[in-house]
Amino acid sequence: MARKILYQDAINEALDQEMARDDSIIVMGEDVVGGTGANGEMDAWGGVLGVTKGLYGKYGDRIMDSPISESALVGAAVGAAATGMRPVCELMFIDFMGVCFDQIYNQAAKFRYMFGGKAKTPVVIRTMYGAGFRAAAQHSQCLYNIFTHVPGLKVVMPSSPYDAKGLLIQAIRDDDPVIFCEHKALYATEGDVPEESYAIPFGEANIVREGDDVTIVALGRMVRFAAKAADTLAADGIDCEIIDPRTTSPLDEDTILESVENTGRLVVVDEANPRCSMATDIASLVAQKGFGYLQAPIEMVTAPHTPVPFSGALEDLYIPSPEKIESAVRKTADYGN
Amino acid sequence: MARKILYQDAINEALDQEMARDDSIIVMGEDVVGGTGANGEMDAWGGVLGVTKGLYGKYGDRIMDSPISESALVGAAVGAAATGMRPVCELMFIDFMGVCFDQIYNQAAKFRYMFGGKAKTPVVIRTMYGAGFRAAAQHSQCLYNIFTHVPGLKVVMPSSPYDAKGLLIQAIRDDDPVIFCEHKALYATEGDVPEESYAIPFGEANIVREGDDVTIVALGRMVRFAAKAADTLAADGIDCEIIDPRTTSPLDEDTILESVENTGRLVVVDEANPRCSMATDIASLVAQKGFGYLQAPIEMVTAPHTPVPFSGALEDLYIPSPEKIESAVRKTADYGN
Amino acid sequence: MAASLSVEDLLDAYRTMKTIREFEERVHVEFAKGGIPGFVHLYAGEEASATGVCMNLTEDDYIASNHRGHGHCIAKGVEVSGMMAEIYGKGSGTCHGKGGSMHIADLDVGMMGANGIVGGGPPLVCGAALSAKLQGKGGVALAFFGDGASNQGTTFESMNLATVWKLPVVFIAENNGYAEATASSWSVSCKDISTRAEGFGMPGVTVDGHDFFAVHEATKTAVERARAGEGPSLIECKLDRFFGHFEGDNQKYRAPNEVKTIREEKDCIKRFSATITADTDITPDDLAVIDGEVQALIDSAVAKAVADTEPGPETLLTDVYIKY
Amino acid sequence: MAASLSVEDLLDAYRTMKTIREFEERVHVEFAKGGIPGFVHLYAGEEASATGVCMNLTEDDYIASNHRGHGHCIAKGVEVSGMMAEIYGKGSGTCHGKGGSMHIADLDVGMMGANGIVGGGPPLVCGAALSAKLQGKGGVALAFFGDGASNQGTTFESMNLATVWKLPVVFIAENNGYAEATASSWSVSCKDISTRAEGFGMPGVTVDGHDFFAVHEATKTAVERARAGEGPSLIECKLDRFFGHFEGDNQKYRAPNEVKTIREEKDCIKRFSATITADTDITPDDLAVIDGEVQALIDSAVAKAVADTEPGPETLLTDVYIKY
Ligand SMILES: Cc1ncc(C[n+]2csc(CCOP(=O)(O)OP(=O)(O)O)c2C)c(N)n1
Ligand SMILES: Cc1ncc(C[n+]2csc(CCOP(=O)(O)OP(=O)(O)O)c2C)c(N)n1
Ligand SMILES: [Mg+2]
Ligand SMILES: [Mg+2]
Repeated sequence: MARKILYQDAINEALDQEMARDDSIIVMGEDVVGGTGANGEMDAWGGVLGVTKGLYGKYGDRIMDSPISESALVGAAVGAAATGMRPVCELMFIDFMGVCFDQIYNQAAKFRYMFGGKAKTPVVIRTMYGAGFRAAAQHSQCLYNIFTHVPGLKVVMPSSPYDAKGLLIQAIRDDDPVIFCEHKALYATEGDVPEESYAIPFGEANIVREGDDVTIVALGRMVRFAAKAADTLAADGIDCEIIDPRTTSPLDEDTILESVENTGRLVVVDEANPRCSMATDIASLVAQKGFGYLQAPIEMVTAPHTPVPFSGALEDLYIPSPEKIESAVRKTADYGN
Repeated sequence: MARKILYQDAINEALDQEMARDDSIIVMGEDVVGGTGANGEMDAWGGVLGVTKGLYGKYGDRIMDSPISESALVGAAVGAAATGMRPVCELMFIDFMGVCFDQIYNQAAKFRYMFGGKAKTPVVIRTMYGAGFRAAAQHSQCLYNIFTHVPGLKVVMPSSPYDAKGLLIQAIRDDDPVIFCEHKALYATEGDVPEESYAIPFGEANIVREGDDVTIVALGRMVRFAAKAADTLAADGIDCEIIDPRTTSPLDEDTILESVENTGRLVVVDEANPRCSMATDIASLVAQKGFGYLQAPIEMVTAPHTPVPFSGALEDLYIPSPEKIESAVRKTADYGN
Repeated sequence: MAASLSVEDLLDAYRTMKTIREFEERVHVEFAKGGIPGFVHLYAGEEASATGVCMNLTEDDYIASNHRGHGHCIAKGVEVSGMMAEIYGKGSGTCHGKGGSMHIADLDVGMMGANGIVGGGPPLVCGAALSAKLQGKGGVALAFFGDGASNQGTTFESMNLATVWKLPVVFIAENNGYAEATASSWSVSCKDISTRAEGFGMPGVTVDGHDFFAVHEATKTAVERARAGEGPSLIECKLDRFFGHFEGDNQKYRAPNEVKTIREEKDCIKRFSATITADTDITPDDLAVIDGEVQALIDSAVAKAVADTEPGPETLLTDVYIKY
Repeated sequence: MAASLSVEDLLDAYRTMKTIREFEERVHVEFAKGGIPGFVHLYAGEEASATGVCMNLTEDDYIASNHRGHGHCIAKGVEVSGMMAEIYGKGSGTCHGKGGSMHIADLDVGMMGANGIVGGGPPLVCGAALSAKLQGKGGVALAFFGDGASNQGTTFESMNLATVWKLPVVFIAENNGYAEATASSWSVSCKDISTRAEGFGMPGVTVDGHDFFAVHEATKTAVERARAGEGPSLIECKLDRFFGHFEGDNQKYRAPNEVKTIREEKDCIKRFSATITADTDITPDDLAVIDGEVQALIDSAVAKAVADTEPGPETLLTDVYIKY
């Protein structure tokens, strides 16, 4: 595993390897090629941040630009999936789900159930989420919690280049609709990624760090922040176990419950707004099924109940920080002592 | 309070009294009048289930039918609210939010924050939710949890005719965007409603029944189911306290926490799908801020993680029942005994 | 007109229209008796549209339908007993009772689903058409939608996308004068829905939707264009529904004798029967035989549906995912 | 052309266009230096559109804008220092640093907001127009949107609704040839966006968006129609942007000399200056005076913005609700 590549290149590689393997895989989205119909180069963009760059050269018409019509675009991906293709559709920013949500939760997610098991809709919707880019309230949201609420969808949140590749390959091979959430602030992070193809099964959490004092469940970019906090805390003798669920739907409940059984203390870190969120979801899971293990109140570290502010000073305050995680861990570790 | 009227008539009366009071209040939606442009009668429908019936005769052009264009309709309500009117916009079924969600969460909900406090958007979106009508997967959803997740929105869920009137009047007078969720299976329920106008403040839970053994927090139609369960349980000597938050955003945390402080046991009843829901939200609130009070695991009674089935037999199994609430209460009451 | 189709085709068309009509008239009666749950939207009166359109299609072509889907299903070949059982919410239903009237689908015969969301279908057929295009076998995909749905953003976007991606799609706007209780003459901002085609770079035509032959002919042209890789078309069928928006609708928004007049003067089946008995060797007796068979089919479908049991409780939790 | 406007109006128009141009050119420079955070979309090259349109409006009229909103804001009268500070994310910004470039709004001058959602504005102006209509004071509301946004369902729905409700709306489609890196000649399924007007029952016209007078004239007609209660109109302005989609765009999708040629041959300000100095008593010196004033204004706006502080931490939690 010596090769290090970027999170965004891991995504590109997953797409590339899967498209090479299976002709029924197609990629579609706004400017996923870039330059269609224009006077300059094709593949001028390869996605707004360059994630799909180079695929056009290899796969030609199997990667398609779209007009700005997300309902038609996503609906077309869903319809193509229901009729034999395996589309990977890019919804540029997760913030834009509001103009095409129907095709996701009322159509793709419900076909199989409503149709009595007769449909198969293997669509992947890749989308970029998260704060940190000074992109303000309409380009910085998390919103994965909304998709997690919806039965029929699977929701994936890779936190590292390794996971990004393996989870995307699984998403593409998976026969159910998958919302694949890529954190924009992780694109430029580097990590070990094998060159060969591999799939990471859904619903299997990653124990990122082992520890006996406090369990931290963290999602997406927050896994890195939790790791930072854990480093600091370790110096003070507090050993954190960090669990990255990797997929919020399905959720690996067992790994979380087993860890809390051992530590007795839980901090959940979710970059999203706090209400009806994964923070509350995991906290309530443990309050119900792991109550007997708990030795302290569950702590939740989340964004506040506000839109994402533009100003850098405010946005930095908005995002859960390693420091906030650290202090939540200390609070729960101190409880009862 | 001798007069008894239906939940749907309470809503109609709230609209009527407020429209009479304030000319800036307008009502808009698909067939909220019914008959526009046609050869028969105007006010032929007054809403798909007759809730707005009669308002056209009194207020004429202040109640408007709309083409089936929910993004434009809801967006127009939002735009009118931002420019001096107080629109009450009907989104016929909450299930249709997927075609207009952007105008709600990216526009209405965020204006004030994004614009540095310079906007006021007093829009009310009335919408019908819930299962029980054999209306299948796309006309039976709850989805209020999704709105609750969004900062900038207020979310209201009247469980009785009395609350329906008082909360809708408050919603209309409120200066923030409000999602007003009406349970279709409650429309025909009857209750005491004063004739005069009154407003019920948001964020104040209603203690529907007092009791010392177990706290039940229930929402919307589930309040009635919880009451049924409590009656049965009372016969067995288990005294339930039933709390109806009435608004999920803002949420009256104090009333819930005080109750659990007294009972030590909590059951949350939410008709919605379980993941990232009000069930998890309230459970996690107590697991964090009321941990010391808890004498038993928190129980959650919700719909399963499935779409709503059509068949009556399945739908009845889908909806949380008084029996399921009863058994959850028994489970928590028995814990440790 | 009738001449361009074989006698067999014409009898098939008659059978399809009649099956739809009897199906709907019967559901209307059974609903009133209280046997059928939920929201039910009947297609009676509009049979020439579904039938005239779908006769141009094979099992490999796809259609997406809307809430008023029974006619589209029957015309596309969904099995009638399964449909009836589905509408009753029974285990032997097309969707095992989990979908109901608004969600009947059978992908095996190219029926992508009725749809409870107005405007839900047009994006989906763009996808089916994309599959067809990439698979290169000449398949086409059609969306049926109403005058109401013609104002939904999803429909417009789909028309644009279909042209931009040059997809083998045909858009069938069934303008029955109303979206629920609202008149299309008011809610549609141009005279004919087909006027909109030009803004989306495709041919558009309005036909009399009571006239099977007009519908069939227009669709034939559009389907041929699509199969030839020349892109999408829009067809508006102007027609009328015999019943209310849904069962239980008081229909006060209609003029007092409106439905009576429509039934008397614009019945597409009467008109079709008159034409084919006049222009071909088909006799009223030939049609009566079919009528009897259709009647028997519907009787048996209702009897089976009524006798069937509801789906078992274990199915509440199945088929949410293929694997979870 | 120039004759129908007073010298004062013409000088005002010049000042507005020049202010937009200098503002954008300066933001481009400052962004490259690293001083400005986030996504920034510049309007340089399109000044004749915002200016020609907004000169027909009063403070009581509303506009909704899009992500490329600086020009619309300036033309509608939003104060320039506040805008610059907002783009820098500072406390004295129009939105106290909480909105940024994509969310500048000032309802007091009728500016309903730039918008980060393509197609977000058209529904909103239907609402503002509804307010105007109900308040009966002759106000109008306009939406600026791009060729890309012209394919968004929300835009189509709004055009239909505006006609159906007979709202005083003007839709301004700014077709600058691209949506991000995608050509409008490909993504828009008809030749001119204005072709779509007919399908929505409104007049539609395409004008040369580099020509202030053409834009002004077309808008005048549309605004008068709207004020008279005759309903909405659609105007397409064909124009060009001088910079990339956003700052940082490599623009490889453009032909090598495309921008250079545009700057040389299609600069709306050069063209406007030439016309007014030829047709009226206005002299190059008059314009030079304005140039100097504009330069000073922008210099001072940047200086203030740079010197200003970021909003205080307590503001993170304020203005989510009026009361919660
Ligand atoms: C997005 C959405 N909005 C509203 C509805 C409610 N609704 C169901 S059918 C209907 C009218 C549809 O009219 P039209 O498209 O003309 O079809 P028709 O019923 O006339 O066949 C409406 C408004 C819905 N199901 N989905
Ligand atoms: C709903 C939505 N989809 C996609 C985007 C990303 N995006 C931002 S601007 C843009 C292009 C807009 O093109 P156009 O409307 O022509 O305006 P222009 O940038 O050319 O002024 C896109 C795709 C968005 N912000 N919102
Ligand atoms: Mg109709
Ligand atoms: Mg453009």
